[in-house]
Amino acid sequence: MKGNSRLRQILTPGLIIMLALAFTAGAQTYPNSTFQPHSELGRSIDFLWNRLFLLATIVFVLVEGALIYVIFRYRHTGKETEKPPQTHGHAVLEVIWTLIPALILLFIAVPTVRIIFQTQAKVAAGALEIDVIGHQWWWEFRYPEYNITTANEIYIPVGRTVNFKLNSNDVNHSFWTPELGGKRDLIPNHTNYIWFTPDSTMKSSVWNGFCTEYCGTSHGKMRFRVFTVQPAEFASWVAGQQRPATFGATAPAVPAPASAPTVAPPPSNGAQLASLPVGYTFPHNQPEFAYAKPNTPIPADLNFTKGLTGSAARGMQVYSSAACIGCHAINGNPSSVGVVGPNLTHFGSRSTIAAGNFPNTPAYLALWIKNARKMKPGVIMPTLGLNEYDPQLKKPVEKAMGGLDDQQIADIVAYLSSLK
Amino acid sequence: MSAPTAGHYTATGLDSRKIAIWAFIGSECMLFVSLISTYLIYKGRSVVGPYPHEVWVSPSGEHFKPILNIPVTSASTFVLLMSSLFMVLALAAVQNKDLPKRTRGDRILGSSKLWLWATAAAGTTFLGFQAFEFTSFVHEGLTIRTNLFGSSFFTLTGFHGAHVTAGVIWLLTLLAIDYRRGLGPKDALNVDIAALYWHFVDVVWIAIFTLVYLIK
Amino acid sequence: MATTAVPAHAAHINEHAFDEQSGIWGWLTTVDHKRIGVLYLFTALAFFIIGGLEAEIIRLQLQGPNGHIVSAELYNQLFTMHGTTMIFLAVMPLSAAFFNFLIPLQIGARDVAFPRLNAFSYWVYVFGGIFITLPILFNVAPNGGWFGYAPLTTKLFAPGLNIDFWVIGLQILGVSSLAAAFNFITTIINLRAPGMSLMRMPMFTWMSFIVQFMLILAFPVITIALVFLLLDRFFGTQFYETAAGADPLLWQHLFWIFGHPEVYILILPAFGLVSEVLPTFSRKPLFGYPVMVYSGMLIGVLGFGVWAHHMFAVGLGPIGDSVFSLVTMLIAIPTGVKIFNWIATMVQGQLRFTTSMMFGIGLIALFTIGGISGVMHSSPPADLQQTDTYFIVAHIHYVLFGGSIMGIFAGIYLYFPKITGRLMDEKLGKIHFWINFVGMNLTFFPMHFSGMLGMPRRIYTYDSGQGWDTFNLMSSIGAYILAVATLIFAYNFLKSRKRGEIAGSNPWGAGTLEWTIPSPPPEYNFAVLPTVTSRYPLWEGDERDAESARINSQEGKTAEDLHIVMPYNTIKPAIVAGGLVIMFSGLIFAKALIFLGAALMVTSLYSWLLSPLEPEHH
Amino acid sequence: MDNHTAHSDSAPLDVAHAEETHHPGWSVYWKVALILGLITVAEVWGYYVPSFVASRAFVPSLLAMSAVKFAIVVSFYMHLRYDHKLFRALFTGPLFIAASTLIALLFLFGQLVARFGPAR
Ligand code: HEA
Ligand code: HEA
Ligand code: HEC
Ligand code: CUA
Ligand SMILES: [Cu+2]
Repeated sequence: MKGNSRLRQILTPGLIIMLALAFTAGAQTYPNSTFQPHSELGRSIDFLWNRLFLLATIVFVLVEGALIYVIFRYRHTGKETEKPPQTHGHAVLEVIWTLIPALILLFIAVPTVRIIFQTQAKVAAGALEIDVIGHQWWWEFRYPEYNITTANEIYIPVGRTVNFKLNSNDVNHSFWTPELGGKRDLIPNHTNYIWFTPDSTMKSSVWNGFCTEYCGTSHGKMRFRVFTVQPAEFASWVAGQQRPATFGATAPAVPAPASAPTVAPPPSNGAQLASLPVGYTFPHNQPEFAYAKPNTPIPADLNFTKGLTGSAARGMQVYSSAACIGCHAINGNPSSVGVVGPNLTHFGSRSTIAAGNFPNTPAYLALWIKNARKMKPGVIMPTLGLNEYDPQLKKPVEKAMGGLDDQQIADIVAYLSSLK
Repeated sequence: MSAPTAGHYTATGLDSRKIAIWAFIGSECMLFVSLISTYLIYKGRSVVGPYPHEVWVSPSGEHFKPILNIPVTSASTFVLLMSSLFMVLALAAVQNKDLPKRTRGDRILGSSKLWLWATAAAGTTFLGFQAFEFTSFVHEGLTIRTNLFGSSFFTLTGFHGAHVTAGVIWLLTLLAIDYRRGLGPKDALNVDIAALYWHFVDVVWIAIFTLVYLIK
Repeated sequence: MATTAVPAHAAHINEHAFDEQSGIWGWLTTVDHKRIGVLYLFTALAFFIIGGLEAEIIRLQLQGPNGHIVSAELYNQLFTMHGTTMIFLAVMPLSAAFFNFLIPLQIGARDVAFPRLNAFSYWVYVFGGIFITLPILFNVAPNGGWFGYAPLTTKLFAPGLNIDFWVIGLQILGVSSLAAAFNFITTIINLRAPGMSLMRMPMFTWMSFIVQFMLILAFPVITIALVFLLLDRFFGTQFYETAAGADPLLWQHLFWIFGHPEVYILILPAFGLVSEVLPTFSRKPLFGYPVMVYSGMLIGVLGFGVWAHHMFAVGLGPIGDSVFSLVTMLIAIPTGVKIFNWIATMVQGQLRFTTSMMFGIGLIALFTIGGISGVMHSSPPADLQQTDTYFIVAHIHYVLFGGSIMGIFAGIYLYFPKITGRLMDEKLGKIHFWINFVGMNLTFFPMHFSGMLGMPRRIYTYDSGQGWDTFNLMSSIGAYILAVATLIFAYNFLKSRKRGEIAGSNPWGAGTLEWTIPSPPPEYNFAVLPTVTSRYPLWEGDERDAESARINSQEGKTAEDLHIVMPYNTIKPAIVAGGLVIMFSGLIFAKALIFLGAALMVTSLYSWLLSPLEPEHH
Repeated sequence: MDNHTAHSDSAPLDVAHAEETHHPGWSVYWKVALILGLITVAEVWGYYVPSFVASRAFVPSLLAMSAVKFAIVVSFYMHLRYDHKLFRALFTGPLFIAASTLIALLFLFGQLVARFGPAR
C-alpha cells in the first residue's frame, strides 16, 4: 500500500519530534512531567524508563519496518503467474524470534528486579516520617516527629529522606507527585510506605500532587501541593506550625521547636534560620510557579456581597458557634475539635483551599464557606450560606439549618485568614 | 437434559453432555477456590468473635468455646463420603440393569432405586446436619453478618450446601423417571452425569472439611 | 494439489438461507447458530455505538481544561459505562458473533453441541445488556469504574442504586458467557467433521477454543467476587466492610484474577480472525501453524499468572512485584511469535489489499504499539509513574481498539459476504479504514504524552496550565474523526446488506471449509459432513476434500430435501433468560419479582429440558 | 443424520474411538469406601491429639490426607482412571490453575509467608 507507508513517513518523524519536545521542555510547559525527576526514586524510575524506551523504540522500528517492507515488497501486482510458495514454517527462524525478545526482556528484567528491591527496602534511619491519610476528597498530613497536623500541603526539606506512611480513612486513594517519584495507594486497613529524598541541590520549589486512584465523585479534584524547601526554611515552617493558633496574640519572639529535628537543619544553617521569619510560607506567587496556582472557575450562579469587611474577632465568635467546629479542629480554639474535615490551625499559611482547587484568598474562601458543594461536587462539607441552594440536599439552606449570612461569612473569612 | 447429540456423529465418539459436565466441573474448581481462598484469607482477621477455633470473650465478658463442632461435622462428612459410594453403586446398577441377577446380593446391588434413594437420603442427612450447624451457630451469636469469619464461612458452606441441594433435586428427578419407566443402560449417561456432579460436590467437601474445620 | 475445489458457477445469492422461519418470531425462537451469530453481531454493534457515544461525551468534556459539558457524577457514570459496555457488551459479544457464526462452519458441523443453550446465552446477554445500560438515561448508571474497586462500591460509600445495577448486570452477563463457553468447548471437541483433527482446525477456531477455557476459568472468580459484593449490599455481610477488618485487596485480587484473563479473552478471537485474513489475502498458508497454536495456549495459561500487574501500586512487597513482573514479561514472547509469524505469512505472498487485509495489517501495526506499552507497564518501578494515568488509557486503547476492534473489523469485512451473500463496498471500506486509522492514532497516541506528563485517568476535568491542553485537544479531535469513520462503516454495513455485490460461495479464494458452502449458508450448513484431509481443504486438500466441497457448494436444497434433521425452533430459552433477569432485577425493584422470575425460569427450564430437541430419527 | 456416512472410511485422526469403559465393580468400590473412611478417622483423630496439632507435621499431613481422599474419589468414583484421557485433561488442567491460584493468593495475603519466604 503506497498511502500506508507515506502516512508513516510523515508520522514517524512527527512522533520523534513530539517525543523530543516532551522530554526537553522545561517545567514551565510540562510542570508535571515524569521525565524530570527530582529525587533518587524518580531517577531510578527514569533510568528504567530510558532503558524501556530505548528497547521499545528498537522493537517498534524493527517490527513496523519489517511490516512496511513486506507490504511493499510482496504486494499483488497482477502479473504473478504462479501461486506463491506455500511455505508452512521455518523452525530456525521461529526459534530466533522467540529468543531475541527473550533476550531483550532480560535487559529489562534484571534492572527491574534490582530497582524493586532497592526502592522498596526499609527506609534508612533518620528519615522524616509523614503520615498521609486519604479522605474523600482531601489529604490529611501529619508530622509525628513535630506533632503537626495539616492538610493538602506539605513542606519537606531538600536532602532529607521522607518516608510517607500511607493510610486511608474511607476508600482507596493514591498518592502521586509526578516529579518526585512514583505513586503508592492509600488503602484502608493496609499501611503502605513510599520514601524518597528530594535532591539536596534543588532550589526551593513547589510540585503538584494528585490522587490517582478513582475514589468517587470529586476524585478529579483531589489534589495537593508539595513544597520542597531549604532546611532552614523548613525549620522555620515547622516552628510556625507548632504554635497553637493563638488568635490575637503576638507570635513568640524566638522559635522553639518542640523537638529538635534529627537531621535538619544542619548546624551551619543556624544563622540563616535566625534571619527567617517564623512560620515560613513558600512564595508561591512567583510567575515561575504559576502551574501550582489553581485556575478552577467559580460557578456562575455563586455570588458574594461586594464591599463587606470582616472582623476576625467577630469571625471567631461566629465560627465557634457554627457547625464548623463539629468537623474542623483549630489548636488553640478549644471548641473546635472536629476530625471530619481538614485541620485549620494554620489555615492562613496555606496557599490553596479545598484540596488544591482554589487559591487561598478571601474571595474564594468566602464563596467556599458559602457553598462548598457548588464549588466542588460531592463534598462532605455542607453548604452553609443562608438561602443558598445545596446541590446534595436539593433545597436551600435555612436559618435553622445553620445558614450564615454574608457578613458572618466575611467575619469567618477574616478569622481563618488570620490563622497564619 | 435432553440429548442434543444422541445418535449423531461425534468426533471423539463421546457424548457431548459428558464433555460439557467435565468442563463444568473444571469451572467449578475455580468457583470453590475463590470461596476457599477468601475464607482462608479472612481467617484470623475478624475484629469480633465468635471465632472458629479460638476461645473468645463477648463484649459483655462471657467466655465462649470455639464455635466449630468437629464431632457433628465429622459425622456429616462421613455421611457425605458414603453417599459417593451409594452413587457409584446406583450408576453401576443402571449400567448393569440388563444383566441377570442370580443371588440376593446381585439383586440388592442391582437395584438402582435403592441406591438412588440411599444417595439422596445421605445428601439430605448432610443438609440436615448443616441446617443444625447453622442454627446452632446463630444461637451462639454467629450470623452471616457478625464478622468476617461468619460472612466467609456461611457463604462458603452455603454455596456448597446449595450444590448439594441441587444434587438432591437432580437425584429425585432421576428417581421419578426410574419409577415412571425404569432406568436402564440407555439412561446410564444421564445417571453418569449426575454422578459426576455428585462426586465433585463430595470432593469439594473433602477439601472444605480439612481446610475449614480441621486446620486451626 | 488442487488449486481450487470450487466449481466455477455463476455467483448468486443463496435464497434458501434464512427463510425457514422468517419474521420477528423466527428470530425470537431460532436455535440456528448462524442466526444467533447474526443477532449477536447486530446487538453488539449497537452497543459499540452506545459505548462510542459515551466515549465521545468523555472527549467533549476533556477537550479543553475545566470543561463542564457534564457533571462530575455523570462523567463518572460515563467512563464506567464506556468501559463496561465496550468490554462486556461490545467486544466480547462481537467475538461471540463470530464464535457462533463461524466455529460450526469451520469445523464442518451442522450446529453447536447445544443449540438451545446457545439461544439462551444470547437472550441472557441482550436482557443483561439492556438492564445495565438503561440506568444511564436516569442518571443512576454504575459509577465505580469498570473494575469497581471496593470499598468504593460498598453500600457505605455508594448508597445509591448505581452499583446495584452493575453488580447484578455483570452477574447476569457472566451466566451468558459461561453457558456459551461450555457449549463451544463441547462443540469444538466433539463436532469436528471427519478428518478435522485438532491440528487441522482453522486458527480462528483454535484461538476461540482457548478463549472458551479462559472464560470458564475466569468467570467463576468474578462471579464469586460479585456474590460477595451483592451479599454485602443486600444482606449485610462484611466481605468488603473495612470497619469489620476486611481487606480491600481481596476484591482487587479476585477481580484481576478474572480481569487479566479477560483481556486475552478480548484479544485472542481477533488474533484468530487475523490469522484467517492474512493467509487468505497473501495466498499462503499461515506461517508456523503449530507454533501459533502453542503460543496461543501459552498466552492462555500464563494469562492466569499475571493478574497482580494491575496492582503494582498497592504494596505487594518486592517478591510479589518481581514474580508478577517477570511472568508478565514472559507473555510478550509468545505474543511476539504471533506477530512475527503473521509477518512471515505475508513474506513471499501475493498481498491483495482488500479492506479486510488492511484492517488485519492495521492490527499488527497498532497492537504492537499497545503490546510494547504493556511491557513498559510490566516493570513495577516504571509502572509506578504510569499506572492510573492516561499512559494506561493509551495502552488499553492500542490493544483493545488497535487490536480487538481492528481484528473484528477485518473479520466483518471478510465474513460479511458469507453472512449475507453480498460483499461490502470496498471503496467505502477503504475510506473507513483510513479515517479510522488516522482517527485512532490521533486519539490515542497523544494519551501517551498526557499520561507521562502527569495526567491521571478518570478525572472529570483538569486545570489549565498543566501542560495537557494540546494533547487532550488532539485526542478529542481524533475521537470525532473516529465517529465519522464509524458512521461510514455503519452506512456501508447497512447499505451492502441489501444492495451489495453478490458474493458467491468463495469470493476471496480462501482455503477453509466455510468457503465451500453457499453464501449465506443453508440452515443445515453442509449437505454432507465434509471429509477433511488438510488445513486448507480448498487449497491443498486431496480429492476427498474436493468431492465434499463439490457436494456442499450446491445450493437450493432444503433440509427436508436432503432428509437432514434440524432442531425445532423454540421460545423457551428466551423465556428462561427472561425469568433469570426478572429474578435478579427483583433484588432492586420488588422482592416479589424474585419469586416470579425464579418460578418462570424453573418451569420453562423443565419444559425446555423435557421437550425433544429435534424430530425423531426415521 | 443419515448421509454423513458417505465417507465412513475416514475416521477422525487424532482421537481414540469411543472406548468401552470398563468400570470396576462393588469389589473395588467398597474397598475404596473403607479407605476413605479410615483416612477420615485418622484425620479427626489427629485433630484431638494436642501434641500432634502442635507439631509442624500437623498441617502438611492433614493436607496430604485430604489430597489422597480427593484423588481417590476422583479416580475411582468419578472413573477418571478408566475414562477417556480427554476427561482427565478437562479436569486436571483447571484444577492445576485453581490450585496455583489458591497458593499464590495465600502467599500474597501473607498466610504462607512463614513457610515460604521472609516476612516483609
Ligand atoms: C486486549 C487487551 C489487552 C492485551 C492483549 C494486553 C496485553 C498486555 N498488557 Fe495490558 N491492559 C489491558 C488490556 C490488554 N493488555 C487493559 C484493558 C488494561 C487496563 C485495565 C484498567 O486498569 O482499566 C491493561 C493494563 C495493563 C497493565 C497494568 C497497568 C496499570 O494499571 O498500572 C499492565 C502491566 O503490566 C499490562 C501489561 C500488558 C502486557 C505485558 C501485555 C502483553 O500481552 C503484550 C504483549 C505484546 C507485545 C509485547 C507486542 C508484540 C511482541 C513483539 C513484537 C515481540 C518483541 C517485543 C518485546 C521484546 C517487548 N496491561
Ligand atoms: C474495546 C474497548 C474500548 C473501545 C473500543 C474504546 C473506544 C474509545 N475509548 Fe475507551 N476505554 C475502554 C475501552 C474501550 N474504549 C476501557 C476499558 C476504559 C477504562 C474505563 C474505566 O476507567 O473504568 C476506557 C476509557 C476511556 C477513556 C478514559 C476515561 C477516563 O479515564 O476518564 C477515554 C478518554 O478519552 C476513552 C476514549 C475512547 C474513545 C474516544 C474511543 C473511540 O474509539 C470511540 C469511537 C466512537 C465510536 C465507535 C462511536 C461513535 C459513533 C457515533 C457518534 C455515531 C452515532 C450514530 C448514531 C447516533 C446512529 N476511553
Ligand atoms: C460536615 C462537616 C463539615 C462542616 C460542618 C464544615 N466543614 Fe469545612 N470542610 C469539611 C471537609 C470534609 C472539607 C474538605 C473538603 C474537600 O476539600 O473535599 C472541608 C474543607 C474546609 C476548608 C478548606 C480547608 C483546606 O485546607 O482546603 C475550609 C476553609 C473550611 N472547610 C471551613 C469551614 C467553615 C468555616 C465551616 C463552618 C462555617 C465548615 N468548614 C464546616 C467538612 C466540614
Ligand atoms: Cu482520592 Cu482519587
Ligand atoms: Cu493485565
